[in-house]
Amino acid sequence: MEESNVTSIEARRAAEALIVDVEGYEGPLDVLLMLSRTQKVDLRQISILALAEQYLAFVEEAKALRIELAADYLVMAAWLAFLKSRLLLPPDPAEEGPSGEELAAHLAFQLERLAAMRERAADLMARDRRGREFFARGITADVTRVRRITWTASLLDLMQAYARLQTKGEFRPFVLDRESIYTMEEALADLRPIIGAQHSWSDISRFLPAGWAEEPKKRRSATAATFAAMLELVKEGRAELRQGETFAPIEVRGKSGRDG
Amino acid sequence: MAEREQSLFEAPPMGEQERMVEAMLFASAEPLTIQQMIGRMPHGSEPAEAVQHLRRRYEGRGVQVVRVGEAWAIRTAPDLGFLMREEVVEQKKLSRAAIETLAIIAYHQPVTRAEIEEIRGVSVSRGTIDQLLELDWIRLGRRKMTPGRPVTFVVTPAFLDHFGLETPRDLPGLRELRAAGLLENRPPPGTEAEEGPQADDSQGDMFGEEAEDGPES
Amino acid sequence: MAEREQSLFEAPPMGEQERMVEAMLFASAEPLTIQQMIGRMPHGSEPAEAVQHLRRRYEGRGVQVVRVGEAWAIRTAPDLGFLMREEVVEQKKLSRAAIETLAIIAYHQPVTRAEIEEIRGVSVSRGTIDQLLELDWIRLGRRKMTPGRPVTFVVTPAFLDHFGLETPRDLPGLRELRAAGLLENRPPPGTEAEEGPQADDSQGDMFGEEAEDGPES
Repeated sequence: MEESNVTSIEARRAAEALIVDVEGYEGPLDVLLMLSRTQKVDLRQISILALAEQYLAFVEEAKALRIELAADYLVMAAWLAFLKSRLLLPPDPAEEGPSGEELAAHLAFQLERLAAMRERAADLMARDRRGREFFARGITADVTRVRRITWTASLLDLMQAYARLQTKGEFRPFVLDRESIYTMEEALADLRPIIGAQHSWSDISRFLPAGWAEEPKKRRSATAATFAAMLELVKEGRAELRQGETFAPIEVRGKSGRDG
Repeated sequence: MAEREQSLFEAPPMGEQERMVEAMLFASAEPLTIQQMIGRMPHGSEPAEAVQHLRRRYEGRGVQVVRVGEAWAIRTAPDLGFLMREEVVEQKKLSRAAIETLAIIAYHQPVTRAEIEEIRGVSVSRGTIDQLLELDWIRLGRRKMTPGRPVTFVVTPAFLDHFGLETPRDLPGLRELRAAGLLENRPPPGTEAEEGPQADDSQGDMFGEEAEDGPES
Repeated sequence: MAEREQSLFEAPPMGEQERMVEAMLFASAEPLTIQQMIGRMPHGSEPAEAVQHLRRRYEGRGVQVVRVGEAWAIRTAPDLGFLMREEVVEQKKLSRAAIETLAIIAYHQPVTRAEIEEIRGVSVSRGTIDQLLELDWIRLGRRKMTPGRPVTFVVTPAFLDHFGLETPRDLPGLRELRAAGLLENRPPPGTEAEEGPQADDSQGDMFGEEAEDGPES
């Protein structure tokens, strides 16, 4: 439909060339850049309208030649058709969105930017390059890595080490300090060696460890532990317990294994 | 500095330091940083100064002392390349897409894949990026502070070395491109109106960041 | 090569030839013979002469032009070979055994090995003593006038220098250590906040000991 607008022979030739090897082009922006060259003007003064028409013509011809165009190309064609209508029709004040001029200016910017990048890319590749124009050392020397260890210690380290040595006796494995707790294990350990020799009945309070009978908190703990330990010894058959009545003193004596 | 003054040994005379830098640069194919030189030279040496002396000494000679980013190297003078035909390493031909992508990364860094695609108007294939990464000409930069935190690409010291650039600021025509506004990442008109003021802000930040982080900064 | 035969130009000036030889010797992966240089240089060049000029130019420099059989090469000056080593310095804390042994020697000098072992409650390895000797922090003192006349160890001026002491008598005594809080085994920073004030006292021992063991492991 836009074929009649492609008046320039150059443009027509360009469009035909594009159709022949559309695969060689890098997307619709690339095609637009190629088409814009035919206008032979500064990219900023390019006629976006004319460019849009050329592109649409290119797409039409591709369709006529039954060339499969990637979706990108068709999306661009639709967008350019929209842009063309915006550029041709008088602006509708009620309409939202950017004006045709703004859209056209942005497209011109994109084309100019892409063209600039192309030129810079060519400049870059044309530079003197390592391994082509200039060269690095051919015979290199291996650098051996030597690890050197320096030992350090501070005066604090030294003093702490000495302090640690001098107070080594004070060190012991971690236990929760429970000063007023006498355990059943402790009571057992204390009672086992002596209970066998206890032939007569006696009050278990006599078996509290030295120094535990005075302070109430300690006495309670020691009494409980000693009683529990005595029960354990009874269970083992090494002691007997008796109590006259409720709340009467509890008495103990060793069994020494004679009765079985 | 204080450390140097306290040193029991004096640093070697500058002439001697120049010899040392000369030996180290001659021995290495890859650029050496001042830090690397300091690590190998006697205590108190100032290779940064020695390198400047050496650079002047080799002016106009068959080999030159060149700066590569933060490092230094000796390279043959480019006008003598014709003598080195036997040393030429056949380089794989880069595709047009790869060359353009490389240029876009160099001039727009740090740049996201989406931005590269926006500039080229076509999607960037995985292979293109891979090829440039493999050549060690580009690497991943830090993520962009935009939604999705996309990764960015930047050029490497190996890129500078290959193309004989002292710094990314020495890219040909960089100033002109910037002056012409062609390094700005202008959003297409309409995207602003559609996305509302919030999106505007975040994009503004992105461009601001880009301007600050660009090769010229 | 045909190009060279057809050349209407005279051979380049000797200065230029020297540059060429310099670039070739630099970039070549192998030493080059005069014949190889002739093969690469413009017609009429005399690399044999250029090599001699270049050789003189590099006299006393960090690299030298040397003859390798029938060929020529650029090599690092022999006195700068040490630059081809990169020293990586690693700082390590002295082991607990070493620091304890050192502390005993410092506090009890002159002290025999048997005495050190008695105080430490474990035997002292040969390596520990060797390390301290090597650091020049201890040395052999006079022999003890006891059966077997065992050697003794004393600290050195280097020890005093390292620890900032004027004499070994400046080392604080046990009472002072306690006053300075060094006998309280403080929990390492960070654990304090987690423990209640009550737990602090009772658990101090363990954490203190652990803190000291930390760096060695």
